[in-house]
Amino acid sequence: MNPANYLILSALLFTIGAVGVLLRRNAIVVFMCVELMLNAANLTLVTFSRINGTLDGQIIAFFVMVVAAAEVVIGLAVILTIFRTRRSASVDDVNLLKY
Amino acid sequence: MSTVPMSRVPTHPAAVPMVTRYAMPHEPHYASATGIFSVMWLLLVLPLAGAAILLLGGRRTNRWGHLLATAAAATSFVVALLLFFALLGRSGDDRAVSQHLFSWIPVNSFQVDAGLLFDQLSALFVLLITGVGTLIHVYSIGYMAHDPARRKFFAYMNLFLASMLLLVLGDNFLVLYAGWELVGLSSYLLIKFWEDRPAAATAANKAFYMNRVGDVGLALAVMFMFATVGSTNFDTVFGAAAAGVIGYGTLTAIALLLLLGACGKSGQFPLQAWLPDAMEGPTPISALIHAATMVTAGVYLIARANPIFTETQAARTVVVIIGAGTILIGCVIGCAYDDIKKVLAYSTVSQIGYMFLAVGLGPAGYALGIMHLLAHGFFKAGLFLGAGSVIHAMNDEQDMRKYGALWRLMPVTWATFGICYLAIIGFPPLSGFFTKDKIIEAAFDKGGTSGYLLGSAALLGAGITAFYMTRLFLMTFHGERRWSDKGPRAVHPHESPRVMTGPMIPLAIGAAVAGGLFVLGGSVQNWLAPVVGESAEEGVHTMSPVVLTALTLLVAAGGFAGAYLRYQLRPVEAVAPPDAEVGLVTVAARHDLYANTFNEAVFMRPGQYATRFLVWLDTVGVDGAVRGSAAAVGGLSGRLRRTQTGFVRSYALSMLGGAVLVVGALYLVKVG
Amino acid sequence: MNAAILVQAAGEFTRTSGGEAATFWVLAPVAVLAALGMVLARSAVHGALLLVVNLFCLAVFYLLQDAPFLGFVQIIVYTGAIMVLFLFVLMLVGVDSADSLVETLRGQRMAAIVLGAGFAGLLVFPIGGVISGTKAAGLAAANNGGNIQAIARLLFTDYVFAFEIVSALLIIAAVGAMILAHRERAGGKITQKEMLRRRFAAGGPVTPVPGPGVYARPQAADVTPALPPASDDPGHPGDSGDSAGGDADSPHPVGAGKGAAR
Amino acid sequence: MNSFPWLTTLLVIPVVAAVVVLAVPRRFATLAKQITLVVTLVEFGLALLATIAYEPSRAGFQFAQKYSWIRQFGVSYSVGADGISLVLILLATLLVPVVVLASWDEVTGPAPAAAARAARAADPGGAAAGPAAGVVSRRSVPAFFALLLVLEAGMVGVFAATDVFLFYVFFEAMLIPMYFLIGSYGAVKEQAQRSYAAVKFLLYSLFGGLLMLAAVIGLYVVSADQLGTGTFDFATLRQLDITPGVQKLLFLGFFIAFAIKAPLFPFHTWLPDAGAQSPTGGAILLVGVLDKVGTFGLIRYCIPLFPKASSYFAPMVLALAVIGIFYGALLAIGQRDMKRLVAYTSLAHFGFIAMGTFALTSQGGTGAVLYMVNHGLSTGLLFLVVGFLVARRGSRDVSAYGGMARVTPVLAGVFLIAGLSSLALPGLNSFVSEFLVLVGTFTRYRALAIVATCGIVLAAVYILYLYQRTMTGPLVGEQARGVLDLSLREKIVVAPVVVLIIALGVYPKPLINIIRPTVTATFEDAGHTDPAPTIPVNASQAGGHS
Repeated sequence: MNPANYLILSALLFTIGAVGVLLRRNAIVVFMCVELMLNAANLTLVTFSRINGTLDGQIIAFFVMVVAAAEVVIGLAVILTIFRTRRSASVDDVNLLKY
Repeated sequence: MSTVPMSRVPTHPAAVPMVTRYAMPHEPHYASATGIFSVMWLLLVLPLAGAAILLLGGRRTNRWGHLLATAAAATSFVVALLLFFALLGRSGDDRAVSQHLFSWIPVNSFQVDAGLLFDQLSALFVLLITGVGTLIHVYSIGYMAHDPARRKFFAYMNLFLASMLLLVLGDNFLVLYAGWELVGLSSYLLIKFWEDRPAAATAANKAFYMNRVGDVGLALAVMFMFATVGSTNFDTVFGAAAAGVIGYGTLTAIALLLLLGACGKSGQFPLQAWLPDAMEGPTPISALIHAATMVTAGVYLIARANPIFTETQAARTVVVIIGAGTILIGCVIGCAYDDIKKVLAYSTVSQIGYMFLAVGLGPAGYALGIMHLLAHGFFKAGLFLGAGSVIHAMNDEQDMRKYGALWRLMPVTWATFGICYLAIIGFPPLSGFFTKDKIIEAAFDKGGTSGYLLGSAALLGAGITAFYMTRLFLMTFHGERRWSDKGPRAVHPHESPRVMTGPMIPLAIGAAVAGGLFVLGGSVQNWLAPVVGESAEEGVHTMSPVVLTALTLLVAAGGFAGAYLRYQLRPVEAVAPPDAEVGLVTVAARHDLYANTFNEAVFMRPGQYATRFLVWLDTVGVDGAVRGSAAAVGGLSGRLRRTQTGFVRSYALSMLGGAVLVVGALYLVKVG
Repeated sequence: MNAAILVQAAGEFTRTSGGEAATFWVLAPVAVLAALGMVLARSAVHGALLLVVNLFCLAVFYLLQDAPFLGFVQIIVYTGAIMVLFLFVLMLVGVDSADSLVETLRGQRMAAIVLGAGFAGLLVFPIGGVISGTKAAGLAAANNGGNIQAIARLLFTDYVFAFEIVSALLIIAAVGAMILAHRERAGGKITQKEMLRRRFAAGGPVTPVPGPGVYARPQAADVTPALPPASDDPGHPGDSGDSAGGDADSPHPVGAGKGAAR
Repeated sequence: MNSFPWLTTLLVIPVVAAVVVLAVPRRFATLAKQITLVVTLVEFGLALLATIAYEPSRAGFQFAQKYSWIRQFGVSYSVGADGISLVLILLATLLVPVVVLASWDEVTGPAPAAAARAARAADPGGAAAGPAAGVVSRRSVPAFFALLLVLEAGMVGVFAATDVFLFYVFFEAMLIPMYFLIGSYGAVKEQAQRSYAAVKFLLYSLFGGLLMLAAVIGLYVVSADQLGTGTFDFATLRQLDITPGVQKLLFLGFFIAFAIKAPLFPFHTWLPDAGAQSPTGGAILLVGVLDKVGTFGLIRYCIPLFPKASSYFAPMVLALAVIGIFYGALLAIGQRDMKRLVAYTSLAHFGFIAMGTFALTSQGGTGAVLYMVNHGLSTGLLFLVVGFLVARRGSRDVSAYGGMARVTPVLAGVFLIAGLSSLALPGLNSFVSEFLVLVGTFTRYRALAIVATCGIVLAAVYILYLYQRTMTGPLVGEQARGVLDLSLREKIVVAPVVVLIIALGVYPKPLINIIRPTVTATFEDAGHTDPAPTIPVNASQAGGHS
């Protein structure tokens, strides 16, 4: 099967994730969309790994997963902290840093 | 435009002397200074050192400063005499000695040396300057005895002498120009000597400005010379001019620019307005600078540059027109003033007009102009010193209408002043008679309508001169006394101390006999011939000299008679009649023929408006553009700032936009 | 070992091209739909579950593409650990707070969709055009001796520094999360005694409040026992001593609002 | 002698000294001053020795040193001196000790006794002087002198650099100390205007500098195209054959930077602000030396690097220069603030310098370089004297003065000498240079030179009008009676400058001999030869038309 299909799929998923980040206000959902984008990227990495016949893509995808895990941990902690102080998980409510 | 590679120009100018290869009618040949002439530089350095010591020495030199300055001037005079006699001892063709001091401005083809030239022309000037200068120094010892800043005064006087000597001794036009401007500086310093008087400061500035206008002309003339012949040395320039290799247009341009310089320095139309104002300076200064020496520098310049003027009829025509015009302007205004120094100042203006007229006549007149200049140096200095003596006696009153009947009280002043007065109106056989008469004669001899016109102007000037000088003399020394030795404005006129009257006597003697000596056997004319060329051929007379002399005397007598009738036989009002009661001409003359009004209206006011406008333009226009663009950037960034809403999703949107652009660009690049 | 057999089985299954295509064409729409659903779902919990579906699909794709290690890590770490973490935080934050989907930023939704479409178009069409004919080199050679072994070999040789750094990163992240989530205690540690004193001093119900749906009665054993009336309020003769002073609503059952609403 | 690293030594000494001075605690301020004075004097002595060691007749850069700096881009630390840069280094190192001595008490205000005297003599604004004195005392003295030293190093570096990139680095580095000198040590009572002036100065200069950077990079690219490897080495870049179109663009990049720096009309509006708000010492170095970097750049970089473009743009530059001469003069006449006035006179002088440079004759060029030195001296002295006046009376407004010559005759005398030098009186230094500029221009652009010559009348007007308003007439202000004349320290400050002004007017040959060969070579290499006299005087040189 043509591996390009995976790439196209991952492009679609990535775009959906990106649009989701732009559309959703719930910080946790935004986060999930980011995860989706990361995974889309991972899919391309794996696909490229297969296309090229080397395992480096998979290794990098693995690293991405680890970093994503770290990111989720920190990100969720941040969301929690914000939620505690502001009683809201909407990213639109956190807009003091402006102008 | 042809070019020469610069590298071919010798690095050391002294190593390769300028060789001029023209067959010239009178090729300048300057012997290098040896023997006694090797001390030529002392002429300059003595007064300069005097000035430096006095200025740097400060209060320590207060007690003996004036003596040192006078001694410096006198020593300089002695040196000048020695050099003069040494010059006499040389043969007629070999009387031009130059001394190369050092290389001043050597830049490739532009080589200017600091060099001095002592020839027949400069010798006469050096003698006049140091001689009259020394006398005036002596006089000032008395005149400035009570001035707290006397030391500075003498320092400036010495500086002036040095500058003036540099002017007449320079062997190229740039050194002459240096002297020219330094003379202007000294004059500025001396005019504003009493600088807490605003009028004095203003007058000094005015003098400097107008002189500067003239200086522009001189500077441009020097540049023209360099651009044309590649040198500013007298010998090269004159050689080229005399050889006729310089185009007529260029030559005329140079001559006219020189003339502009001369007009500025000599107070000739249209730059005459500063000279009367300059009378704000102490009277000895008026005598030294504004009568005897500095203002005659213009005449010197034209006489010095005679090879140029000889070749250009057009420029000479302008010179004579200016000369003749200035004679009349000076005379007419001189009749209207009651301020004794202003009358003398305008008299100076008009007398220098005579000299310009003379030198403008070409080879026929150069020597005549110089002769009149020398005679004028004597009698005008005498007149000013006499005036100073009177002013001194009258508690600094300068209004002649407040004088009267002083002759008994101030006999020496009266006598010396009288001789000088007679000399200026051309009373035979005093000096003015000979020199002025010659000029009038030469003017008529020019021939044609222009000759008649110029001659008539000069003749008329002689008459008016007689009128206003007689008026001055009578109002001052004769008639009723219009002052009081009692009351609040009491004055106690008295003869001046001997240190002041002393210098007046030799000047009076000079005024009396100089003219005769000069003319006798054409001594000055012959002396100057190697420099300014042979005088006019005898014989081509428009009018018989005898008739003309008689005519001149008659006209002068008429002027005298008019003044005598008006100011001796009828009482003089102590207050000048108001403008409404006098004629239009008098009103105009009282206003300097509206020269100041004209200058103010045409130069000063528009200048002020231009200045104000430019200041406005600079702040609002040029700087406004800068600040405007700054404000625009500021405003724009203020707007752009608003896009930072704080909403993460907006930022993410723009990131996506950026990603789209990047991918699009990559795509385009790959495809393209 | 079970895992090894599973890996082998997955490998065998995916070797056949036809099988791979079938799996792909079944799961790809599922993945896309799940992703779309996650973005569009009002409830965050639904979104999270849809994401799990999506991630499962991806895990299968990894397996399909000779990356069994990644595929299982995906399932274990992502769908297992991370998504649980998500749900956990969702519970903390409040499950039933359904997101309002009304857009507040003007033009945001339109711009996002247009840009997204543009971005997808830019990504899809060039890729389709450029690499439509690409043949995969395949990982048979690289995976010789086992995918996990091969990855391990790389990880501990070429990528060992990156590996170490990433592990440090993980630890830092863990510590960071602890610091972020930690709330500084105001004052000293509160002992049990102190806690009890406070509860009584506050004057509220001393026992734990009943769970939702419990219709509390004053007679009930698990309800705050009657206390001496804190006030001489005559308004509640029948409920005397039912509540602490001032708490006028306390006679109603806890969670009564909910019950009443039903 | 020539193997000694003169330029590097001159560069390093002030930097080291700056660090030392900065380390001096504030309560030992006098020590900081003394160190600075000694170091700057040593620096001047070294510069003088270097000048003696310099051989004017030898072509090319002397005392040259070259070490690779950023190898990847062909940037090197390379320094060297030719006639043009040497005299400017000499000027810079001369003015710095003068400035140090002149600024002795400026940062802290005068010593207590003198302060009390000044307070008594001060304007009705004496009330304002009190808090102002408090403001002054918060300024760090060692930092001020350290800034001066850093500035000196920058100035030496910018003139000594023979690597275009290094030149750019120094060009920008000089801005930093100057920015702080204006912003932190400027006019005491005018916080807002001071900051405004400092920022304006910085932004203007940065703008120009960035344009120049672009052109410098452009040069690198061109050299990489032609030579294979890019270089910033000036001597190598001179040999490039750049196409006219590219030359024009690169020329403009350099020219605008230099025109802002110099400044030429219409890029000048930062100068009056900066000049007025600077401390006296800062103003002297700013106008006396820093601005010379602009005019120096014109003759050192614009003409040799872009010969065709400089011929092409010469008429336009000359037009700007002549406009500047009149514009600066007229604006100077219209100013009421003395420091602004002096700044505007500089605009006129920079017009002359630019004119001499772009007349592309050896006289004009030599005159222009000499003018740079002379202008540094004369305007430096003018700023000094104005600074003395302001320090005495606390006002820069001309109308606050009048009749000062009576109470401060020596100050008035020095003022007059400075002014006369500024208006180019023969016998004083500026005359030689101004006349050379004019005569050099005249041989090629006659009409322009004639117009420019008329500017000397305006020069007389602005100087003497200023002198008249401040020094002559009745004394203005009762408290002016108590103003003291120049102190011994101040006399020592002005004395060397006055002596040089007179000496260089009478005998400029030593300087001309250093400058002339370099300028001549610069123009000849760029293909500009002097126009010959229209009438060949010396028959042996050309055929002769007679």
